[in-house]
Amino acid sequence: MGRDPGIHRKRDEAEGSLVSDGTPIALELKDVRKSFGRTEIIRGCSLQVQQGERVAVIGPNGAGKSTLFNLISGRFAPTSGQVLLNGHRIEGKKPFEINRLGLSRSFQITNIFPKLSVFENLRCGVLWSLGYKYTFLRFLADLDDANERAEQLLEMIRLHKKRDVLAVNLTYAEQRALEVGITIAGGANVILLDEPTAGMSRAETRRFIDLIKEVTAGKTLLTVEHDMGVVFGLADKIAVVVYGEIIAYDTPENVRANQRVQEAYLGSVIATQQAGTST
Amino acid sequence: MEFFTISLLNGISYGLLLFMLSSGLTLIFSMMGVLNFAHASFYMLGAYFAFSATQFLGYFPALLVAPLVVGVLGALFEKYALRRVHKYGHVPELLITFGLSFIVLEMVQLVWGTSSVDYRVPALLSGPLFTLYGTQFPLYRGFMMLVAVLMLVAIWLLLTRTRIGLVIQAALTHPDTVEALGHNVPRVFMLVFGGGAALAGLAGVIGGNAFVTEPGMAATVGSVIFVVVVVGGMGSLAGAFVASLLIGILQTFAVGVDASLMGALQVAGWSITPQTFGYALWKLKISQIAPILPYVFLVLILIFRPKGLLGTREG
Amino acid sequence: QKGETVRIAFMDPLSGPFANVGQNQLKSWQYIAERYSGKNAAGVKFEVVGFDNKGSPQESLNTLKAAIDQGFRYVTQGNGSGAATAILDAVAKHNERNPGKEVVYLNYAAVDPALTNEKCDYWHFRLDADTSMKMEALTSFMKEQPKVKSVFLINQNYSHGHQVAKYFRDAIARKRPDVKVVGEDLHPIGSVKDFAPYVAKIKQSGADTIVTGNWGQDLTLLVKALNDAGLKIPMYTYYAGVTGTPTALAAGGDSEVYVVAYGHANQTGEMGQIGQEFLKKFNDDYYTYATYNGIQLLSAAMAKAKSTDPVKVAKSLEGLSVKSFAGDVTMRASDHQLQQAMYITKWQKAKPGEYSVEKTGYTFVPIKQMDPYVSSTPTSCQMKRPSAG
Amino acid sequence: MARTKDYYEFKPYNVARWTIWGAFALLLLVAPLVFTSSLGHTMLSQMGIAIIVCLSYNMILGQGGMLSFGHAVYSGMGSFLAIHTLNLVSKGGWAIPVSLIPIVGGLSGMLVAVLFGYVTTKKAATPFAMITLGIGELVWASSLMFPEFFGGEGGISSNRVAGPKPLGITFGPQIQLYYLIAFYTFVCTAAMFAFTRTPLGRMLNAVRDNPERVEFVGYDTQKVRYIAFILSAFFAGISGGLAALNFEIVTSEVVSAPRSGAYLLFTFLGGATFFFGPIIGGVLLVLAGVLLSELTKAWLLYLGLIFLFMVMYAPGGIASLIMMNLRVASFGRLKELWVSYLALAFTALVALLGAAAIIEMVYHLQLNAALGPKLQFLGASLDARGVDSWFGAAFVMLTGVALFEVARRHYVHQWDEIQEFIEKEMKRREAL
Amino acid sequence: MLQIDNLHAFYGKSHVLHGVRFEVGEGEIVALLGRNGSGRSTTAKAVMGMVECTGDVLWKGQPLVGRKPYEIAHLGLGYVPENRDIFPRLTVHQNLMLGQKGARARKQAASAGARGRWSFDDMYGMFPRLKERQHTEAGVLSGGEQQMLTLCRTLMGDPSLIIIDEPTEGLAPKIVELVAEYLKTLKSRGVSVLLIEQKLTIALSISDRALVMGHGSIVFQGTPETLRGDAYIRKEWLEV
Ligand SMILES: Nc1ncnc2c1ncn2[C@@H]1O[C@H](COP(=O)(O)OP(=O)(O)OP(=O)(O)O)[C@@H](O)[C@H]1O
Ligand SMILES: Nc1ncnc2c1ncn2[C@@H]1O[C@H](COP(=O)(O)OP(=O)(O)OP(=O)(O)O)[C@@H](O)[C@H]1O
Ligand SMILES: CC(C)C[C@H](N)C(=O)O
Ligand SMILES: [Mg+2]
Ligand SMILES: [Mg+2]
Repeated sequence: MGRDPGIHRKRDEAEGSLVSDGTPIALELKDVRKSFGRTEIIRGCSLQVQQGERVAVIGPNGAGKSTLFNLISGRFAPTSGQVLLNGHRIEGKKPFEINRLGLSRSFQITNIFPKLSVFENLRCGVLWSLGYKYTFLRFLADLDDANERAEQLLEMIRLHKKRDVLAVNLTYAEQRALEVGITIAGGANVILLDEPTAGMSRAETRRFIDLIKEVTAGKTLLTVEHDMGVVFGLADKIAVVVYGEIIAYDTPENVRANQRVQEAYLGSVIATQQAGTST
Repeated sequence: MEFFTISLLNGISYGLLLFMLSSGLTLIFSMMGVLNFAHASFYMLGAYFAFSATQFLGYFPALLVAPLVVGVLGALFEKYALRRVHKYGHVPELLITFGLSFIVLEMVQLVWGTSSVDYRVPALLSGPLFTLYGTQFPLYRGFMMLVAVLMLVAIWLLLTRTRIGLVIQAALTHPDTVEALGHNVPRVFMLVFGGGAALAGLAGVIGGNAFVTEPGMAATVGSVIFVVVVVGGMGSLAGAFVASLLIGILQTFAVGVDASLMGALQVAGWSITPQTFGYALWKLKISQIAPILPYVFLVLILIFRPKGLLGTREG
Repeated sequence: QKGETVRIAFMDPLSGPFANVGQNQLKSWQYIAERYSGKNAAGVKFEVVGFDNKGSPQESLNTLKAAIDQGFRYVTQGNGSGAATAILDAVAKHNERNPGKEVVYLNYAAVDPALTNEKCDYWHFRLDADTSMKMEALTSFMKEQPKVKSVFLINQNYSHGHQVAKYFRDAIARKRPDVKVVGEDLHPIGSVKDFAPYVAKIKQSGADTIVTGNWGQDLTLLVKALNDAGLKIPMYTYYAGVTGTPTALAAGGDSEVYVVAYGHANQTGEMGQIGQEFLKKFNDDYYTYATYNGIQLLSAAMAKAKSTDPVKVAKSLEGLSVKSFAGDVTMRASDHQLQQAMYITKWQKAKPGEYSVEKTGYTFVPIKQMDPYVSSTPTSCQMKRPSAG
Repeated sequence: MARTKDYYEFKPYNVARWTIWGAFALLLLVAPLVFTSSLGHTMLSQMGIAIIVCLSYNMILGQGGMLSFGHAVYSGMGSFLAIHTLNLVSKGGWAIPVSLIPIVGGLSGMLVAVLFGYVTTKKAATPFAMITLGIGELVWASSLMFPEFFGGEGGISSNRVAGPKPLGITFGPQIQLYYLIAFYTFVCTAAMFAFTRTPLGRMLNAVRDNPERVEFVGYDTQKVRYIAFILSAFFAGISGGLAALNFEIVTSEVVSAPRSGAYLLFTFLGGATFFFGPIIGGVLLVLAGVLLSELTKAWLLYLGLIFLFMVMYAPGGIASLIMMNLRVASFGRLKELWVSYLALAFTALVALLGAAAIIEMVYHLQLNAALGPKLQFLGASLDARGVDSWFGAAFVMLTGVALFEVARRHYVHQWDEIQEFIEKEMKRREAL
Repeated sequence: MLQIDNLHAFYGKSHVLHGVRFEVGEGEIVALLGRNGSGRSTTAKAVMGMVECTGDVLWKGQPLVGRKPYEIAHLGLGYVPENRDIFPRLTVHQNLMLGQKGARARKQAASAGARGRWSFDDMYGMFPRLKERQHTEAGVLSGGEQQMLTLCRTLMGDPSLIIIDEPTEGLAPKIVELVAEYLKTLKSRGVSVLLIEQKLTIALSISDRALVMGHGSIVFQGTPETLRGDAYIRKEWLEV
């Protein structure tokens, strides 16, 4: 059950294109830039993601993928440019405001509530979206919908056996799963995952990708990945970020064929193999 | 002009004294993340040790011996107590220093009694340094300023010319990794804590006779030195220095300002009488709140610039 | 009554920052009690037991409860008007709610005038002179000092400091209208580390005299700062004689300090003897002379009442006069404020034979003694006396 | 020992929970019948008050991770406003029943928190701690500077026998007041416990653990902290109001830094990681304040030492010690330990006895040397100048320490073995 | 150089390594493979003295068990932890500075015959990206940059043997290649490498020998070729 982001909609801020080929645009970046001090890290990114699309963001280390996510999700404010979520400008808003508008993200470096149990972690993710806000006049135990949803999530991320274990005591892979669990808990319909499978073994990765597919069905998904197998298996479209710019944004096939992408990122493996040594 | 010059001198010298008191705390606070509530107790110990040492050795040897002894005590405390609670986080660290401050206080009273001791400025350093507009500037104050500046330089060199600072900051978050890179982390921590305590001890040697050496002396400087460290910005020695001077000067000049809100309002045409609601507040003069201005300053700084004057991060 | 033991609960800080004062005063009480046990008008024995109230009003209430539980019917306290108010109030309520178990409170040092004015209570008896009385004495002395022309008032910013300033202005306006107050400062209590700025301000004001009610380190630091700056002007004080302060004063060098009090260190006769013996026994100065008056008054009242019952003793204490070390003293019935002689003493190097205060080589020499009427002030007290008595 | 902190939670509506609350209520009811002296009654009253304030402090410290150095501001302002209200009542101005005065205190504490909390809770961690330190110092300093409101040194006094007296309850006798306090203690404890199980209570935990992530699940961390801070101040204010009724005098010490420090220390000593820890802390606060100082002049030294050792060896406070043993008990192995505990207690007592005798002699020499070298210590008479006494005390202490060490080694061994067993057992159960 | 025999390691009460035994020779690259949780990282930590362990670890004949990590580091062992333990609040450059050993340790190493092999410039030359970011706080570096930094930081200590735990984790394919190249350079400069890896292809392409670990002990030792050829071992111990 997703929730209606329209509840929080502020009319006066709504602007921009809603439709390109019939499907509404869930997320749009317009010439977004970000500098830290004097270095410009994001150098004019524009991007349109349609509702229900899965987009993989790839690019070399330090290209600015995580930074881009941070800009979208409100961790940082862009230096200039616009970010639109379902047609509403969200740049410069606080993370919680953006979350309430229906966007949720996970982190590259695990970011959970270490001293709460797995179940509590998930329930924390659920509460706001079910409208419980800051209430202190109702017992958690009586919030049947929240509890039910948290239990469901437990099953989904396959941690039901660890329901009452403190998150800090989970293994790394379990923590990663929990990280994603918290992210999807609020029922946001735009989801950003930053290297969700980092640190997992092949097999775990495979299982995990299936899980992600399952839990994000019908939602808009952006994910940063280095594992090309995963990327090509998961994504409808791929955005290639190099040095703060999106140099390509296309279907996997086209991206694979793209010359610049080859040079900047993918092809290197093949290239170096041909060239032999390259010190 | 006369008042201004003398106040400025007073302000600077008081500021330097504050710096002397808080430099060790800054060192420990910024590098180890420990809010050392016993810092003022080390200051007190310094004064008492100096008092006793002066009787046997004379003042100048005491100037060396007392801080050393305090430093060793600090290092031992780090080694046998503080280190054990480090893993539990900041609050237990803070509480254990709290406990220590009680113990030091009681010990001091046991050894030296409950009233003040007769610890005097040595004859060599008493008397005026110069006279300005008929007001003497005491030689001892000059000496105090000199020592404070020397302290600043010494710590500065230590931090910039050695990697101790880096080792500690890194060890705060990743002690194992730092050790694996070949640094003896526990020893560095011990040295820093001991060093910080020694600095407090030195301040005690110098402050003890400039002011009064008595069991209450720790409590009186206790919280204001935190203000200096926080206002300056955690992790910033230069910040502490600037903050000390600023607070010193601010406070000194505030004593001279007899303006009040009532005055301001009356100028604006409001009449305030003893019957007006909140009269006590309106009639309060700036000079009356001078000594608590640092706290006002602290609250304002944290609200508007939580990094502190020269700090780089919050908390 | 003869041979009975009267137990007095002493409640003052015995630990913490003011422990030195409390400890000394407890010893003073115990010493005097022992000295006059059996050898007094009523022939009773006295026993003084210390309770640590840590200087806190709330803790005082606990110690009071503890003392009453243990059967004490006489309590004494002095350090701090806050605790005094609390005890006065609690004793009043206790006596009202527990008839037959009345308690008498001897206040030997808390000097807030309110305690014998608007807050006065039948069960409370003050042995010290209050702030207004001391100021009467002090200004009477200053009246005769032609040097005094412009005064700077520096005080701690709390009720005692406020009162000192207020009573000084009142009294001096009556006695020496020509004296000008050229500056006044109130500073937070106990939090000034450096008095140099205040000294600069005093100097700038052109004052030739300082009047201060400061005590503890607020006083010693002020004196030190004055010496450091070379500003040698006379200072009129209340509390230069309190434990620790003389030592600090001595370390600061020569300065002209006057103290107003109801006693002094260079007494002759029995009082001088007590001082010497106390010094020998405890290696400490005896300066809480009110303990002497307290025991004398109690025993006289007991003799008069022929009983140690607090209700009777309280009644006979009213208006009672006894011989003290400085003439007769009277417990004024209207407000239970002891009327006694006052002294002005001056801080100076001790000559041979003079009492070296805290072994500093300095002493407070009496330069003026004033009869009780000089310092007597009117009271606004409307004493409610128990109907039975 | 530290690793055994495990997740602990009351299961909803279980028998244990009813039993515990029932027992708590019963304890509150019968306590004054057991301790009947008037000192006993005041102390019990004060314990109730301290329990509320420590629990309220733990709402922000333990549950919200906010280290405050100025909690006394809120309880203290509650006290002041409550006593002013009480005075109005006794002047016949207002007709509020005395039993509701604590609520007035609570609302006042809350109001002050609305004001100050707005600035303090904008920040977390150290900046938060430092702002509270600053505000605490400011309020404390002001409390002496504005005698009009704070009553100067003498404070504000009042008489609690005032206003309407339903059923002839005047609250004059301490016992009546005690039951009022006990009632409030029970209700406030229940309310604060309930708070931990509400959405806001849970989010407060989340904010403590990882404020950043909280922002990404839709919550404004500042607001969470702010509301919790205000609620905590409400309970602090109630306790302040009760204190005003209990003492019938309020002086500036109630807003002082040492008071705030005491709340922090004792909450921690009781155990900040468990809900019931501060209850223990509150009880100890009163015991230490009233009784310890009666027993010995060296009480501050003992207090300092207790803190030092507690922080070093049981950083979870007394509550964590209890919980660890309960865990052992729930695996049915506590009974093996009681001999060890007896041995530990006995040897510790011996060591303590020796050490205390030495400490007392030192204090005696320093403070009361003039009263002669003899002093009474627990019925024995010691000679502070005599070699015998020193030798004897040292001997007792050293024997105690040595035996304690033997007992401790044995105990640690046993304890480790049991913990190992428990871990295995838990793995096994998990696998089932 | 490094000889390990009968090594057992524990996390508290849990017994993780059960008698590990292998050697690393001078100038050799040895790959240590295995599934998640098989105990490879623990082996590395045990060698560095960072976990409780028993058994024999000999380094140039000296026993290491029971020594403190910094002492072990002084003897010339370097360790690159798996979880990118960069020091987040120090700049990149300061991170590298911490890689250098203290003056006394350097003197000690010099007298033992070691020469400084690596300088800041070498590091910046190797990863120009780091040079660009050298005055940035390391905490804000991208994941991959942090990985490079950890590697370089350890090299600054001039180790004779470097233990690298999953160096290619989170690195883009291009950088992975680069790292592989650099490991070879290390070897050519006479540094031995114990490489803990997940990515079989890379590990096998650069290593001289491969070890496979399973359930806390070594279950295979041999050349990369044998391992490639040994379908059973691969299936049983490496794939899932
Ligand atoms: N707060 C910041 N201040 C300064 N520089 C920053 C900050 N955050 C990120 N950067 C810089 O921005 C660049 C991009 O970082 P980002 O984390 O977005 O990379 P990435 O594409 O996610 O790489 P990776 O795949 O390695 O995670 C890096 O060089 C990093 O150092
Ligand atoms: N700090 C710890 N406390 C308890 N057990 C641990 C700890 N660290 C690791 N373990 C356990 O030790 C075993 C070996 O872990 P290790 O990290 O050595 O594996 P690895 O082979 O490096 O796997 P990975 O691919 O996950 O890095 C695992 O079962 C793990 O659960
Ligand atoms: C020094 C401290 C008590 C806390 C520190 N600023 C931190 O949160 O990391
Ligand atoms: Mg990234
Ligand atoms: Mg590993």
